[in-house]
Amino acid sequence: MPAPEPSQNASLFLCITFFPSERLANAVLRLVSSFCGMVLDDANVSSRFYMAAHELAENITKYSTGPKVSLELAMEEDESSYILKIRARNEASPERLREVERRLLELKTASDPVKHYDELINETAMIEGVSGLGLARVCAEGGLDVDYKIEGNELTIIAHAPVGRWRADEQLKG
Amino acid sequence: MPVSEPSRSGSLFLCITFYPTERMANSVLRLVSSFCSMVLDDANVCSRFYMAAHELAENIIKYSSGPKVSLELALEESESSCVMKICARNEASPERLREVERRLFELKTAIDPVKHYDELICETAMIEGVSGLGLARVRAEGGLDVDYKIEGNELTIIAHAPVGRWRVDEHLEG
Amino acid sequence: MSSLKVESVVTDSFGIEPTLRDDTLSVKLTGTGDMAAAAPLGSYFRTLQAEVIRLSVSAVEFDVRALYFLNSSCLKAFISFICGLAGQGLKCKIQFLTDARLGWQRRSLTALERMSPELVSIADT
Amino acid sequence: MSILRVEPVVMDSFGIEPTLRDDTLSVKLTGTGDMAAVGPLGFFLKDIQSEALRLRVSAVAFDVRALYFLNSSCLKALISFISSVAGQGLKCKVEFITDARLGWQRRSLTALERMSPELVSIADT
Repeated sequence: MPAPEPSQNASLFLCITFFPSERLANAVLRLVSSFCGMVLDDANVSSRFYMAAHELAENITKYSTGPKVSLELAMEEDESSYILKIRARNEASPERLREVERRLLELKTASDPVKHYDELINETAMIEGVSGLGLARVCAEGGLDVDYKIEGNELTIIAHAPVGRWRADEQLKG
Repeated sequence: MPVSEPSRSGSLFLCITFYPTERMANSVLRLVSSFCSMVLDDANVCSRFYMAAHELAENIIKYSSGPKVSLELALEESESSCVMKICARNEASPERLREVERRLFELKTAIDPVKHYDELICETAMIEGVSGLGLARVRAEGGLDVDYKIEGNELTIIAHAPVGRWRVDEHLEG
Repeated sequence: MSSLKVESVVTDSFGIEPTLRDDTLSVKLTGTGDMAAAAPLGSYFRTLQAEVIRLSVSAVEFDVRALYFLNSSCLKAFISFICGLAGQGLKCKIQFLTDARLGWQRRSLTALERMSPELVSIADT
Repeated sequence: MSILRVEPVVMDSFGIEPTLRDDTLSVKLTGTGDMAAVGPLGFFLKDIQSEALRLRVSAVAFDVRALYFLNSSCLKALISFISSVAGQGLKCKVEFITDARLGWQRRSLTALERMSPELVSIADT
């Protein structure tokens, strides 16, 4: 898996490529938690991004077929705002790629992410095993936009949002 | 800075590319510490590699002239042994590159790394400011072999050793 | 009312501590609800469901104030537990006690409240 | 003997606690001696050097048993301290008290003992 080259305007950047083991993922997530707390001074914004990074890291670790996975967090400045972007990358089996592409396409095109999440919750409530909720949660609960790319057997999931998105309305929405 | 592609034999692997700040370094080093204790079951071996990674991480942060630095740890298994490798990479100024190349060349070619370290200690004892001891320490105290590569303005320092090196003689050498 | 037949769970990074008070079963969750916690939590809920039936409790109260994170697999375990109770026709309320300073707790659990508004409630403290 | 005129250092991840016992100045170092610790340690050692002179102590004992790591810049600060003590012609011994279970402590400090064997000693406990 080629390591990603972050865009040149990334002012704060962290990329962790690691062997997909659960123990290592937990240690990686502690670093991600520090990063979020460090980069984002607002606990509410920070916890949204941490949740998203956590879900994505677990996702790529669980479904990896390759020897390494990568998680990348970057704060990018565009003209008017700061955007935090999380990129999660792994190699997965063709079945998994088909399945995740279906989910991601549904998610990306859902007009109401919260409704989509709630529907998934109801659909999967009595199904044992995998939760299948992680990605929808990133959108609905985290409020991040989700995108993805599949190249060969490599999947990249991108979650992003301007960090200012919730500052103003947090008091109203809780 | 292109992130390197680890060798195919890398069985356990962690690469952290990050924006070089001191606060970030602390979180990165906590992850490195977790990785070492996860991968290396011997506390003595673990502490040697942790020390080396710590010195290299601080080194690349202090002397970085670019927006990111990277620290890579890999446990590579071959038929007869397991080698732990730490690669630290940054972009540095031409002056710094000349200076560090001189030091690294001296260090790499020193026949007795402990004597070399002790000499550096005596030479720099009364000099205020930078310690200048970190790299020599990695080889003398850590017992790791040190190598380096300079390409353009990019410096890579590599410290490596078979993890079995100290298991047997630790009791003799202390 | 007989005593509880469900054990506490203690792992490195996650804990579950049940207590019975009158007809309320209180369950205190602590630590990080991540990949490692999902399986213990899932099997815990199966035992807990049997206890809810055996003791005919009227409410299960989850105290998550000392919980640092809940991943979607753990959320899913909650969902299955709540649906399982509802499926058995039990009139048992589910209450979550959250720390109001930790905004993520309410944000995460709101989905459960939306799923079963008649059973689930969230109380910030 | 007068009291110490040097303050303890308390940081998030590093601490220095000086005490005077008879004619020994004891300095307990705790936490992680990393980049953040270098500055405070350097200042502290300069202060303690004048205190050693003023109080004519016969030994400075560094208790590093609760220290998790020492980077080379912190080691360098200790080296400068020992060199200065020797340079001022003080007959003041420098002792390091280490935890024998933490092999790195002796390994790191041995270089200081080799530099000034007549002044520096390491005691495993």
